[in-house]
Amino acid sequence: MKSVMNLAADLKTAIGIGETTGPIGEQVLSSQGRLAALVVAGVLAVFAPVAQAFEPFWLNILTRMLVFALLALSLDFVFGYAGLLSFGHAAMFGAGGYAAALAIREVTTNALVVLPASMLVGVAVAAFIGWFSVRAKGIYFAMLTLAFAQMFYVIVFTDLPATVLDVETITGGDDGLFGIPLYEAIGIDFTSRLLYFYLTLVLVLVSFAVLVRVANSPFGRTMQGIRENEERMQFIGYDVQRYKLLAFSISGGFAGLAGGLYVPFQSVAQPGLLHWTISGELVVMLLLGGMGTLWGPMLGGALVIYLEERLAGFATWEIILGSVFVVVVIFAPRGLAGTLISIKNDPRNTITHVKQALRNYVEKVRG
Amino acid sequence: MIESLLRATLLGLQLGMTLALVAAGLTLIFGMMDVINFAHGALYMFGAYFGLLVGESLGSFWLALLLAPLIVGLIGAAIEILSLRPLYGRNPLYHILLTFGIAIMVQGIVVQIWGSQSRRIPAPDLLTGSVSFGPVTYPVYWLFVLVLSTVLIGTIWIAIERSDLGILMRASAHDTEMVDALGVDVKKVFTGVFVFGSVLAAVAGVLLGASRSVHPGMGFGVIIEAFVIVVIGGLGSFKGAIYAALLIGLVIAYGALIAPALTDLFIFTLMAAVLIVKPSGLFGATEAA
Amino acid sequence: LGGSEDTLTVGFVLPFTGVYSLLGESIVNGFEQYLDEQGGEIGGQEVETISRDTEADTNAGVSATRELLVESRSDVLVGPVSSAVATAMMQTVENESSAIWLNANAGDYRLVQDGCLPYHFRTSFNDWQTSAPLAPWVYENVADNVFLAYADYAFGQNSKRFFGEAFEEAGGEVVGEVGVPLGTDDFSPYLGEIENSGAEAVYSFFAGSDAVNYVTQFHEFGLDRTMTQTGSGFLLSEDTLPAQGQAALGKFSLLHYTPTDQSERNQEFAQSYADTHDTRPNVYACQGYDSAQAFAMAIEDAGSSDPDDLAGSLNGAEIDSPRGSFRFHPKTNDPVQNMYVREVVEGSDGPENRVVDTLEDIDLPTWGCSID
Amino acid sequence: MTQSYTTDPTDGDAEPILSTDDLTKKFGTLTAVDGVSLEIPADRITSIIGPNGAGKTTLFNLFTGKYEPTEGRIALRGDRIDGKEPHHLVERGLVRSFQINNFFADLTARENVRLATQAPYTGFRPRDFLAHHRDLDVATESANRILERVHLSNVADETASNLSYGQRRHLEIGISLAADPDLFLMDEPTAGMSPEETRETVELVEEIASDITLILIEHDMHIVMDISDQIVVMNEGMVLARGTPDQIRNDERVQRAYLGSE
Amino acid sequence: MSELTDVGGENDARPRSSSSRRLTVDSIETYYGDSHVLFDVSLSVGDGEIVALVGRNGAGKTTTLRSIMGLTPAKSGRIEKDGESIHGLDPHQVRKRGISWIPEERRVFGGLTVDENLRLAAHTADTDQRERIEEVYDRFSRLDERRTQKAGTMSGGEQQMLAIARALLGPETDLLLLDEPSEGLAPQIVKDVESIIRELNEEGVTVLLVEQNAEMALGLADRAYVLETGEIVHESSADELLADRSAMEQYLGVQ
Ligand SMILES: Nc1ncnc2c1ncn2[C@@H]1O[C@H](COP(=O)(O)OP(=O)(O)OP(=O)(O)O)[C@@H](O)[C@H]1O
Ligand SMILES: Nc1ncnc2c1ncn2[C@@H]1O[C@H](COP(=O)(O)OP(=O)(O)OP(=O)(O)O)[C@@H](O)[C@H]1O
Ligand SMILES: [Mg+2]
Ligand SMILES: [Mg+2]
Repeated sequence: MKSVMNLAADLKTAIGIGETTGPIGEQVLSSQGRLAALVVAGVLAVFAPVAQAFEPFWLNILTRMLVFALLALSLDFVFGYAGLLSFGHAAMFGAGGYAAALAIREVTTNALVVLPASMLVGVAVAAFIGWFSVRAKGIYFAMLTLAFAQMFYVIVFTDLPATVLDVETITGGDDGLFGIPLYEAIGIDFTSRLLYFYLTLVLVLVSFAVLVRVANSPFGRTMQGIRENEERMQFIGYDVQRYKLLAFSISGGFAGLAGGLYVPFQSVAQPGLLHWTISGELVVMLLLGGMGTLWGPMLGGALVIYLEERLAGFATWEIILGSVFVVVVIFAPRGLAGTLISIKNDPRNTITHVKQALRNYVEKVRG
Repeated sequence: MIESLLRATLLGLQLGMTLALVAAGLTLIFGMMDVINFAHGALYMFGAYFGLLVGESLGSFWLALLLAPLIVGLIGAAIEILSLRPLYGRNPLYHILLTFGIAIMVQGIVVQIWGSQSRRIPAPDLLTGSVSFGPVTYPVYWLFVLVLSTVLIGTIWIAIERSDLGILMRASAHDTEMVDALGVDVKKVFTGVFVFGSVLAAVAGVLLGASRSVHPGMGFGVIIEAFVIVVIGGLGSFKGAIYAALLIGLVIAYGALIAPALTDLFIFTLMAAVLIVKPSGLFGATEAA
Repeated sequence: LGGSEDTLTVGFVLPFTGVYSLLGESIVNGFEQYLDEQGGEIGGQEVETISRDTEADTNAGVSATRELLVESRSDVLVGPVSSAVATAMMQTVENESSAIWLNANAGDYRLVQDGCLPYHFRTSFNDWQTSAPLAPWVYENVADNVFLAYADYAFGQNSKRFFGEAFEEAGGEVVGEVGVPLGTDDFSPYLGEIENSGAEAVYSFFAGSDAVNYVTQFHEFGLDRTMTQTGSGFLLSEDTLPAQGQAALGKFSLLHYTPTDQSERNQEFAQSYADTHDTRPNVYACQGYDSAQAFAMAIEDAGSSDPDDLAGSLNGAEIDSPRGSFRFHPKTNDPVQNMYVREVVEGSDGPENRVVDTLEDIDLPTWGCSID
Repeated sequence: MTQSYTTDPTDGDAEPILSTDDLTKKFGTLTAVDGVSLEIPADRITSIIGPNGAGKTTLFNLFTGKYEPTEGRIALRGDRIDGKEPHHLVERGLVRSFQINNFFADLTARENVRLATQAPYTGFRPRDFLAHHRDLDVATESANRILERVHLSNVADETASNLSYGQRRHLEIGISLAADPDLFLMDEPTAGMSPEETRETVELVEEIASDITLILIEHDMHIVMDISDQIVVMNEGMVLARGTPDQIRNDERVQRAYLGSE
Repeated sequence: MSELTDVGGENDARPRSSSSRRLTVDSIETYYGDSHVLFDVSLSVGDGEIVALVGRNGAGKTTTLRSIMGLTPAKSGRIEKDGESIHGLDPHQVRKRGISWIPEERRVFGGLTVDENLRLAAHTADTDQRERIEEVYDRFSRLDERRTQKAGTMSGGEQQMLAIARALLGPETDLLLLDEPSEGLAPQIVKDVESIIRELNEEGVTVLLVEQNAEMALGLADRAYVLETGEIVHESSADELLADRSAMEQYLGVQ
């Protein structure tokens, strides 16, 4: 029980965040890391027209991967980095998505208007949920966020707003809102798949840069302190609840942005966006990618989407996906990020590490 | 109106007691081992499917009720020893990823073996038909489920309250290492508790598998409800889980009378309200242990 | 990959995992059975099939559709099962305009009303067909008043509305209704409401595990003694009957296909299906089979795989189906077909549907759509 | 029943910085703190002693806002503070230190302290989100000053978990000092320490006390008698006696209840 | 190397013969993860002795006890109880060999009542312990008064009593490992604890006592070891160490 009460506090020891990003005192994302991020973005940008020419479908997968990378990033900022175990991020994602759908339908397709609106709605929903939840700790916080997210889900699914306001439909109920067109902005028409991909890529990159920056700011440092030791931060003089609420809202904004990018791309906003399974899947992406590193979960998000996309044709894909999770958690507990870093730091000993992990496993099972 | 209320109350109690069977294991496993077991729903589903297998191949509901939980208990032991044991002492979040993975796998396995069609365990002839209390007709089998699960829960409750077992569980939740140093083989106890929880979930699976459909979505369907119960009751509290299960059972049953579409909204609002007022659930241990 | 000159590519956009996977598989089985009958070729061209899982999830469905159209360059889409997925697919199919779409199950009438897409052909049914035509029959043969119980989502709501309107139009009375959330396990509170209404009959729309739970509990709570259960065919279909067992006996439902139908065309189809799959075909298999027939007919008639040509050929065309021949409505591309009232009776191996009445010459609404 | 002596240390020129009035805290049926009325003189060291379970820690928890009093009032320089949240109290100059290991084990000593010195300089303005945390020079400078004060300058860049036991205690005190307190509460700062580290800590405590008010809970009588200006003896939630070390040493009831008759 | 001469020098302080040794720890090396904490630590406790293990903070005293209990198993070396190896056993198996551990900070089960704490400890015995529990209550009257109080709400001294009482129940105990029993206790209670340890020893329980309060520990003990950064640097009779002011100052910082 005790350890769940302060899950956040021992994230570091258990997950070895300290080892994946260096001690927490260090910079989130070294200059080397920045370079790597730019290179990845550059490669994607160059690859896109090639994909467009030969395998246009790749653009679809890539765009979806990017959107979920952004969503995983937004969650990692509060969950891995600030230690607030949100199990309700689907609410902000969905709210941003629905906001975009409604705005596009009723107001404008201008991305410069709609996307900020999605973000704002994400912030508002997060602030609402956060207001009631930040006082709870650990798993109870998780459960509160889950509860609120499910309430939003039911509200959208049953189209409660329409019933209350006595209009025919607002959220479209279980069907959702469909036929949502793509954006245009500053004279560019993003209905081309390639341009939409670039739009997404740029926004994901900018979001990443912003969140890395915030993580390294005094605010970010404070959040880390709260993750490590909330009570102590209080007695140092920080208004801990306010910081948590703010971090949660910031994260909600980016989740809302992800929703705003996703819905027009898919052309539908449907209640499933808010369902707890999305939140659950997000947590899986985080753990798989390597919590607290910001970039690891982005990889995790992209990978899970890729796997789902590619394995979906197999009858046994659930078994495969499930086994991947199980194997990762037992043998590579620090996720992709941790594994990549240990390979980078010590490429020659990779085999030894693998053997060691297997031996440890057998030993533990024997007891 | 009275009839509807009576019927809803009966359903709520029955639902509550069967949910309690699922939630009890979940809360005990969490309380002792710090494991947030997403695979618990999968074990419940396995219970139903093995019940189906035994029931159809041996033609006896009673054998199904006996054997399926045993099989699931073995599976539970395998899960605990092979996958959870290497993770103890690590952050409990890993258990979420692990058991989430297991739950997905189990769902895949069930579809592979049994397909995705809805099925039902044949209820025993002895318990078919219905009885009437005044204007209310109620199936005998449902009453049987109510009685049996109440008896089971009651027995377990008494056992936990009376015996050292309950003390042991609460102590392990608090300080596993110390319990070990007092001479208790905590590893065995952990395996035992996990198996026990699996067996209870499987019993619920078999019992309900004969009154509602058995299908591959049932595992994920029950798990959130069970979590809600465990959280409302207070993580790790057996007593809390039982009260909360009854509460949720009644909310579902009465909710169906008032606004069926909003039942989930009621449930989650209830949970949020409880947590806002009592941040560690109705009977949860507060931080000052 | 698909799309090359001398092969035809069929893209299945269907659920292969989750609760609807049986439906997806059956549709594929039906489709492939027809292909086998044709030696794997249509119009002299080889046929390649590609399956993408929709998991009955809208987003997955949209992605799958896009992948089949863009990456696999399918000449025809077959699917989906769920109307929500179909609704979400419309935009993509319209944007790409690269293939015709044989809707092998999704029955929501709004696909016609809102979409009215010339590429969209229903080889299955629409939700009006499986509800409204039953109403006058029930009024004449069963009861003067009914209670409506339905799964509370678009399809269920549409069905109960169509039935209710038609029933009142026929002169009957609707005494009450109750919407039940999808995935409900325990119907007893709703059954109480149904019983208390005192209606002579109930019309219900439930499917899958809901149908199993509803029908068995209807029986267990003794409602059979006082009222007659009727419903759309999915309430009592081949995939739910084994689990419903004795509880299903004596209940009436309406559908466009019944595997036990004695027509020669159907016996042939059913026999050859049973030979390969060891089981009787269900309605989904028939819909898959007819999708293949429709595709073959279009290719042969149009002589190309251009979607506009194919659509032109199919519009108004007639298909010789095991369910009895049907044709695509010239304004909506919905199937104009016979509907069968069936009753569940004890068969050679368990309860089965037996046709008790055939409703012919049903005039379909067009909901303002006018394709031609 | 409180024993007060004519030479009450609060009678002097010092204004009371903290005062309580009939302060009571109940846990269910148990009254942990029972009607305590106290005045803590400014710029002095006050020690609270008493048998285990007397209510000393509970009193601290009331002062620092961890618990709300069941009855009674607490005032800091005349302003009521009961029921205020900890961070408000810190802003008003009241801090507490913790048992060992209540710092940020993976940060360096400097970062640990800077986290605390940065608090008054950060808020919710844009640059608090976008500037680099190391660029907050004021915070770094005052962190360095504090490290100096607690004799940790030479290990400023060591990670806290690598510090020796005594150094950790110093760091812990340094973090609290970073908030620039007027009133500093310390609960058993030398518990479990070896004699040598106890001595170092006591020295540090005395140094700090030069310009702030200190309240100490301590079981080690040598230390208590040595450094306190005032001693408050608690028993069963109540104040049994209050006075200078000499007065307390000679008080019979204190002998009986706490020191054990020799 | 002056420390080493210390160790070898005091022959008369060595335990009498290996057959009467309750506990033998022979050159163990212990790690927490990668960090090496105990270096070649050897010590022994004779039947019926009270042996003190003293040293500065972080010297490794607690770790030594944890290694004996199997909580933090030693990587190498030998640990024997009554001539039989207990190295590599799990803590619960070690407990069944008659070794009881009273940890730093007591670690009573705060959420359980006093009675439940005791019942839990008694639970693993092969024999019926109801009478033993009553005996324990007779000895610790403070606990008797508080049978139904939650242990977490008791004061430090009472919790210490409970921790000792708990160690006496369950499988028969003949070796008690005590870790800083005086920490955080009021002076009077320290005296109570002292006399309990003495009584127990007179009843035949062998004691290995870890203390910061060197004066108390050495006053109680027959022999003493001094641990410094993971190594044994001194071994002698307790009185001798207590009398040797320079050693006291050098090793323990006592002035
Ligand atoms: N959260 C709580 N719930 C219930 N009882 C409590 C709580 N906190 C303290 N108590 C009780 O209040 C009384 C006073 O405890 P407190 O911790 O203040 O004593 P103390 O004087 O600090 O003792 P020690 O010197 O042993 O630390 C004790 O009997 C304790 O058990
Ligand atoms: N769980 C742990 N992980 C890593 N290092 C540890 C752990 N516990 C103790 N250590 C380190 O091992 C060394 C020995 O610690 P130990 O607790 O045995 O000392 P001790 O002599 O009991 O000290 P004290 O008198 O303070 O209790 C110390 O340097 C300590 O920092
Ligand atoms: Mg205290
Ligand atoms: Mg120690």
